[in-house]
Amino acid sequence: MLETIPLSLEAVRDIAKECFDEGWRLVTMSANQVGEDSFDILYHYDKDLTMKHYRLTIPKETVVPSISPVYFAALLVENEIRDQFGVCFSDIVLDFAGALYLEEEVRAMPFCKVSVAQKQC
Amino acid sequence: MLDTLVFATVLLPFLVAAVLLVLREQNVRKVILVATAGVLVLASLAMLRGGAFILSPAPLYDSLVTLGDFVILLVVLFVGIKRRNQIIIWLTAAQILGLVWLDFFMVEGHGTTPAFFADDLSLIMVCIISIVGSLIAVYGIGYMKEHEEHLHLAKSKQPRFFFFIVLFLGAMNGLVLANNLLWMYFFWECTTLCSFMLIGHDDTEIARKNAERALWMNVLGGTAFLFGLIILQKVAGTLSLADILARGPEFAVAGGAILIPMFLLVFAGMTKAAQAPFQSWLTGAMVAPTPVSALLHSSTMVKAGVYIIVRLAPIYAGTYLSNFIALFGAFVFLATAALAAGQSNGKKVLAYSTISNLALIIACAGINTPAAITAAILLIIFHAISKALLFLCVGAIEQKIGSRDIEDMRGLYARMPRTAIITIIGVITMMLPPFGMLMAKWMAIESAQGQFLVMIMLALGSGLTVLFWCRWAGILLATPFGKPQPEAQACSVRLPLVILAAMAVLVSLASPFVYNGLVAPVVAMYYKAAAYTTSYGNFDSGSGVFIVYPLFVLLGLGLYFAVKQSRKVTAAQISAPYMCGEQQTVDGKAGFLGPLGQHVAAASGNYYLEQFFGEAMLSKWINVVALAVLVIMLFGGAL
Amino acid sequence: MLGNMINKGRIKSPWVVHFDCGSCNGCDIEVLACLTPIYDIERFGIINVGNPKHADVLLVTGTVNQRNKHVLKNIYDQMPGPKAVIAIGACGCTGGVFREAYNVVGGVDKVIPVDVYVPGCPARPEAIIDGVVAALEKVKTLLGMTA
Amino acid sequence: MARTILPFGPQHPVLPEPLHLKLTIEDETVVEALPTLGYVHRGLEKLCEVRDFNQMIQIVERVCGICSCLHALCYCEGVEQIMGVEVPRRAKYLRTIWGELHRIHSHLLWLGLFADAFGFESLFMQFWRVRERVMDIMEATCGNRVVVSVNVIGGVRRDLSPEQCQWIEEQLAVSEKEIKQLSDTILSDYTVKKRTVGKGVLTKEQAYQLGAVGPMLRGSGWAQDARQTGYAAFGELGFDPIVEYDGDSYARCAVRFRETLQAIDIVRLAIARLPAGETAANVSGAMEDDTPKPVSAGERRDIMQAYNRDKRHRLAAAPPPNLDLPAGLVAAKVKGKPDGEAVTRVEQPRGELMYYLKGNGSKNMERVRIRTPTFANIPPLLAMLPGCELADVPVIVLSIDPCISCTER
Amino acid sequence: MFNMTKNVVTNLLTKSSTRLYPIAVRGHFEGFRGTLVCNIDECIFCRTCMIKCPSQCIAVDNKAGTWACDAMACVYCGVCVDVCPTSCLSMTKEHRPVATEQQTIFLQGVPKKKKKEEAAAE
Amino acid sequence: MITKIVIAILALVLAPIAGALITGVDRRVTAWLQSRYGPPILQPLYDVLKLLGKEPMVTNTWQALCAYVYVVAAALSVVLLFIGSDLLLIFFVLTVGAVFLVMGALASPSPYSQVGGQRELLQMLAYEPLLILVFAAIAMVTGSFKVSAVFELSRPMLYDIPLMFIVLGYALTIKLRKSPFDISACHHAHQELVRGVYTEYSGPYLAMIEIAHWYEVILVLGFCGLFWSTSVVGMIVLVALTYLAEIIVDNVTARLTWRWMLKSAVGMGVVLTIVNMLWLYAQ
Ligand code: SF4
Ligand code: SF4
Ligand code: SF4
Ligand code: SF4
Ligand code: SF4
Ligand code: SF4
Ligand code: SF4
Ligand code: SF4
Repeated sequence: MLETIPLSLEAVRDIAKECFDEGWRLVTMSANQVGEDSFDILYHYDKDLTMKHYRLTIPKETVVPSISPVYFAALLVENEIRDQFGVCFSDIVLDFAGALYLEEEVRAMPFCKVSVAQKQC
Repeated sequence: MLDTLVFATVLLPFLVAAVLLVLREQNVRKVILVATAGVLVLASLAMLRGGAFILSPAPLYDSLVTLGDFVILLVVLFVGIKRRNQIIIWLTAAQILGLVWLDFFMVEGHGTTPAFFADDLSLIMVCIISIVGSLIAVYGIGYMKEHEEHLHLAKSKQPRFFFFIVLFLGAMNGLVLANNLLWMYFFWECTTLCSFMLIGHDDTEIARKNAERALWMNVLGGTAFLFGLIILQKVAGTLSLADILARGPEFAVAGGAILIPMFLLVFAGMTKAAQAPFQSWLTGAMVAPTPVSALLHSSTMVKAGVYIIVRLAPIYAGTYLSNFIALFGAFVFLATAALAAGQSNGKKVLAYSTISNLALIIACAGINTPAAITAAILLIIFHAISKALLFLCVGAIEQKIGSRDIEDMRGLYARMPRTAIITIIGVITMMLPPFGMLMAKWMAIESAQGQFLVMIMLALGSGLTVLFWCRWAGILLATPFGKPQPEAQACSVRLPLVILAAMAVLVSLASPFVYNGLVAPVVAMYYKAAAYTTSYGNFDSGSGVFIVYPLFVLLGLGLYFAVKQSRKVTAAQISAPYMCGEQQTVDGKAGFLGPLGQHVAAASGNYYLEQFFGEAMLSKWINVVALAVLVIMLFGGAL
Repeated sequence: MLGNMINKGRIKSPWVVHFDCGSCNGCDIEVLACLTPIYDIERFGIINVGNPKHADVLLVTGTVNQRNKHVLKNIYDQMPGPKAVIAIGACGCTGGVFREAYNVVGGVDKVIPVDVYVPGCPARPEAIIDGVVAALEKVKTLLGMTA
Repeated sequence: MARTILPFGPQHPVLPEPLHLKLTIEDETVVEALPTLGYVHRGLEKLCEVRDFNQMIQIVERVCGICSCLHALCYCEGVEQIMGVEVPRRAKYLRTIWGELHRIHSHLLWLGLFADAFGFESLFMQFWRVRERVMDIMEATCGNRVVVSVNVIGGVRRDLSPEQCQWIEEQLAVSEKEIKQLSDTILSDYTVKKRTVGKGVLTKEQAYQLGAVGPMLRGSGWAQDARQTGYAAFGELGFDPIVEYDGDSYARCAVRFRETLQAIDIVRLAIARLPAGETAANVSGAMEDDTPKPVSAGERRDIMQAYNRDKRHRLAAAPPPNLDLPAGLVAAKVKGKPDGEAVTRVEQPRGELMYYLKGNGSKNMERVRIRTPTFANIPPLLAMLPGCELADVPVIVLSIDPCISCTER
Repeated sequence: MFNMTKNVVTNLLTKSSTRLYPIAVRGHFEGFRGTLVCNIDECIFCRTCMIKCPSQCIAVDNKAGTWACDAMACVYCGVCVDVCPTSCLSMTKEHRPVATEQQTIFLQGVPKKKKKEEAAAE
Repeated sequence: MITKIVIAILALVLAPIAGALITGVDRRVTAWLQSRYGPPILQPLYDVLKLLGKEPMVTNTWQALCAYVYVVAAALSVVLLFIGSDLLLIFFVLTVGAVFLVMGALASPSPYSQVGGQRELLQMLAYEPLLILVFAAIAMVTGSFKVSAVFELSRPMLYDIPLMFIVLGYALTIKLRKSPFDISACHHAHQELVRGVYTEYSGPYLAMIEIAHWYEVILVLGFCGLFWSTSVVGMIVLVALTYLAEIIVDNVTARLTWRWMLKSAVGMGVVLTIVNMLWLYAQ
């Protein structure tokens, strides 16, 4: 089974920085809806082919600090999560504002079973 | 009759200029200007019909000219002192001393040398100056009105402006008609002063700076001119141009000594023709109102420079000097064509292309075969017309769109259809057959056959020429489909444009006649042989043939057919440009749907190849090389 | 006479433009394979011109999605007539396995008229050649030419 | 200086796949490149809610047709991990063989497209000609040229007969020779080097920090390859990544070229050591006894030398060889429904692929999350483009071996 | 420079590798998943294929005794063939022919229910 | 005079047909070099016929005009060559066509054809001087720029100016847009510029351009032929070998960039010319 390390909202950036400094690479982030109205966001880091996974659980409509200023590569996945789950990230280096993949026709955050107001944050 | 004609072309402008200076009334000025232009045109044509002549005016004029010389030099000295420009001060001082020495101690029997002499070359020059120059002056009426409106001037400076313009024409006519080289010197200095005043006309910081630069460079040329005369007087014992030309072969045999004054005179010509390393005064002159640049570039000033070089060509024919002049000309041709290729400022492109073409003329003079001299003279004619046309077009465009940058002229056809088409005609007459410029270039290249280094540079240079002209012409047409807005333009602006455009085409069409009637005689006179025979309007030199009429007819028919075909295009056949499937036209502007669903207007820019043709970097090297060639040219003889 | 020759030219020179309209690459690489030595569709005068303005036949692979549907239409519109469209692969024909995905509009015929459907996942190069031949047959009948 | 603004894609002849870049250039030097994605986004991860976990294999294979097999492999390994299924050794070897065959075809395909990106059409043709042989192997052994559909949960759907194995070896020997003939051109031709050396340089630090994977990472000097984690049979076969150090397009090309040859060797090795036994986990199926033993260097060398035969075959319109199909396939029988989470990684031709799977005990997966290699390589691409020449844009874009369909799923 | 010359000259001097399809048809390998065929007589309308098909393109109606497949949506994965209990589904080697319009394979069989009904009737 | 007119008309009619066939052979040989079967020899003709029958589509009127001027100029230059006119003149007429082609490309507000136009200008910048130098060298040997003078030579020019033949080959590669110089537009589709200068020309206008291209092929091959003017067989062999070499080079090189092209064309052209001229002087 997957070993994950719990992560709090405040620590997202700090942990990212810490990992960056220790030479961990960001593999990606995975979002998933849990229960009625909260999301899991997993941060997968890798160093020399060993992985560690942080799990951030947030209620819907939380704004998560972006780690793209630390890991530039996070910009794509954060935009993707914004597209698909409507989770907003603050300070993404290149923000597609929910239009990375999606056109107006499907702006309803397809991966959410709950409805999240598409807010312009 | 002859007196009257010379009076009309040389003195009349001086007098009219004086009237214009004091006149404040707009409309009268207009009338006077147009009338003068008419008189100049008619007089020059009449003179052309009359043919070669020699004329000595009353001795009084000799004294007047001497007086004029000193007045000009003192004015220049004054300017030099006021601006604290050491170069101007010292050079002018040297000139004053030299002139005193020459006028009062060397030349005996003032007035025995006829002041004026004209052969077909001079007459061609007079025609160019009078016709093209007058058209520019007329264009100036409409242009300056709008120019001053743009600048919101409280007090019109037009009287001063037209004073110098008209004076300029007179001085140029005098220059090309002069036989006595002292007279020529006077007119030479006149043009220097006029150009200084005109460049500085707008009296901005930059205008003053550039005017000053033009002044010192030309004063340098003037000094060379003067000292050339001094040595010439010493070596040949005469300052009569006709004499010297007649004795040309004899000098050539004698070799040596004559080449030093020749070099100095040619050098003076090079400064006047803004050859590297002195090109910066001409590009700097662009700050002046457009008629000034047009005048400087096409029919006056710089043409004076090449005139003297071509004029003297028979004398130094076959010498090492001649070879070096060819080399120098070819180099500057190539170098300034490269500089032109690196420019997006329309006027600068024109400026560098002028220098480049002048250099080609100089190279032809240096090659110094009958064919080359033919090429040189034809270049002078066709360049004057087409270049004046282009300048006037850019001026008109600039007043309308507020920019002289080529990039801003993209799609000009939509806004100024007539001017755009005329500009394209100008460009095409500059670079494509069957028009005169190209025919002359053809002659130049064919005559350069034996000199491979010259040849290589000419070949590279003409490639560059096509580069910068073609992209300019092309983008003027970059418009969406549809009827362009009709274009309003002052009559005094439109007429010169139309006339010059017609001339550019018609004179080319008449090139066999121009050649037979005007050019061949001069060449035959000095070189004992004409370069080309013309049959059915084809130029044939034995080593090459240029067919004029069949080309005109076939390409003309082709164009007609093409126009007919293009007329068939209907709005239904118009599609947006290819944009990788994201094309989107918003407000009639082609573009595409870009990132984040935003409309992006497609933009394109020409390549100015900063890396190869960057002005700052390239100029430095060009100046060094040009200077080196000049120095070798000077000392080469001594070795 | 000229008309006949032009018609002959039409049959002999179908230039194609290939648009990957959200394909999984499976069909794309088979389209590309058609150009290569083993299949060499240049035998039929086919060139992959890459520019709709020069093309006669549009080869579409993949599912149409919300973002590329207007691109598909744009490309089709920029092809001067007469023109044909060939939908390649299950995706191009109907949307294939992805029909029910949220961003998928469906097959190519949801946006532009399709002349030939080439089934398969991916369609084999041979099938793509068949498709082009079928399109030409269709053109032939339209032009009233008998084979 | 005058600027030109170009739309680059989505339909563009050098981009076989739709990606849009808004390029701003000055005298042909790119000063800005802004991407638009989403032209291939289908949203197939979400299909797990309407397709059961077995059907999802076919769906994830079509994330991208080029290395479909590895997607399925990664997915199946994940589900097997969640369900605790042990895959028979023969199946592991077969997965390795097909996986590496995919790598060969993908790299050959890429080498051709790369050649095309710098206008070397005949080289493109030659690589693709060689590639057809691999496609034939695929068709003969899996039943399809591109999307092979051999992986199932618990093993594989097809087996290799001895005759097939021998034929594969023969085919690969010819391919290898043909590929080596092209090495002279792709790796040392003057014009090719002129277009690739020093183009799109990614320094060692950049490559690491921007999260580059696969040949991008290895071309910049990092010896990292997910095959080192030992999935499928790599744990037994052993594996040394191929590394180049210059970080430019040429280095990436060299990595891929050498990997192609390496993959051929891996296939040979795997065929040589192919264990007998079941091809799919079966409730009744007893595991055979031979315990894994790693390959020695000597063994690897011997196997490689044995196949350097000198034969030149041309493919012709002659019918394909009639190869015996293996008889008596056992269908996978795996009981239960996945419940739990797993992260699996495999090395695709383009780099490391990661699946995050979550099952909830029903026949539908709760979440299938795919992190594909190109997804990781796009940020480095964006960092490489500014400052390059317009003519180098296709070379640099291609040098990451972009697979937009997998990026966007 | 010109390292490719040897290769292209060899190509020029040897036979081209093009298969002249469709003039010469090479045929497909044994086991190629070409066209899905259903032997409707054997079909028992159990709907397993319909349920397992990843493309959801089979529609079986056990009451009416029909078996239909959207041929344009089928991805030729062969899953249905693997799962069919009566082996009435199979794949031929030839790829499915192209069509100028959407195609559905529609087969009418004899609904097996009848047996039950018959039994009930007895 | 009459014979000249007859020759002119023959050239006008036969040149494009010959050009089309040569282009067809070119495509076929290219296919063989790539181990492909290749299109029919008449393929270029089919292509043009088809294009003529396409619906016209342009971005603005000027393009149509420019396409026609291009073809007229190209035809005229071939005619001039065949009536033995002046080499430089032929070259200048050829330039008319090239200039109009570029103007047409620049007249379209499409960035691809704009960039193509700019690059085409750079290509012209690279090959024009080379051609002038070659002609000058020919004039050195024959003493005249007239084509007819070449045929009065007693031995092939190739003996005297072999290096200039290489220079000509270089210019030819650029002019025919063969790899490595298919920079402004390329015959194969896969270029970053789509079709460069040709991007916005389509249908009948593209057909015109193709026809003009046939004329140009004949023209440049005619230039090549001049180097073995003493016998028809020699001429044909030389032209055929040159063209084959051209096709092979096309197939064994990658496309290079215009920066490289400018530097190498000018550098190599000038050096070879100087060497050859020195050699000629030394003789
Ligand atoms: S919209 Fe603003 S706040 Fe919201 S995620 Fe983007 S950058 Fe952050
Ligand atoms: S039909 Fe199959 S191979 Fe083709 S694009 Fe669709 S999924 Fe890919
Ligand atoms: S990386 Fe690319 S080739 Fe591989 S599976 Fe993904 S999309 Fe396909
Ligand atoms: S690399 Fe990507 S874009 Fe290129 S052919 Fe393969 S799948 Fe298509
Ligand atoms: S086959 Fe099995 S899983 Fe499918 S419906 Fe029947 S009982 Fe249910
Ligand atoms: S009938 Fe068509 S739409 Fe319905 S399930 Fe079958 S394939 Fe899908
Ligand atoms: S082959 Fe696959 S897609 Fe086609 S019907 Fe069978 S299961 Fe469905
Ligand atoms: S699985 Fe076989 S028997 Fe059952 S419905 Fe399908 S075809 Fe008929």
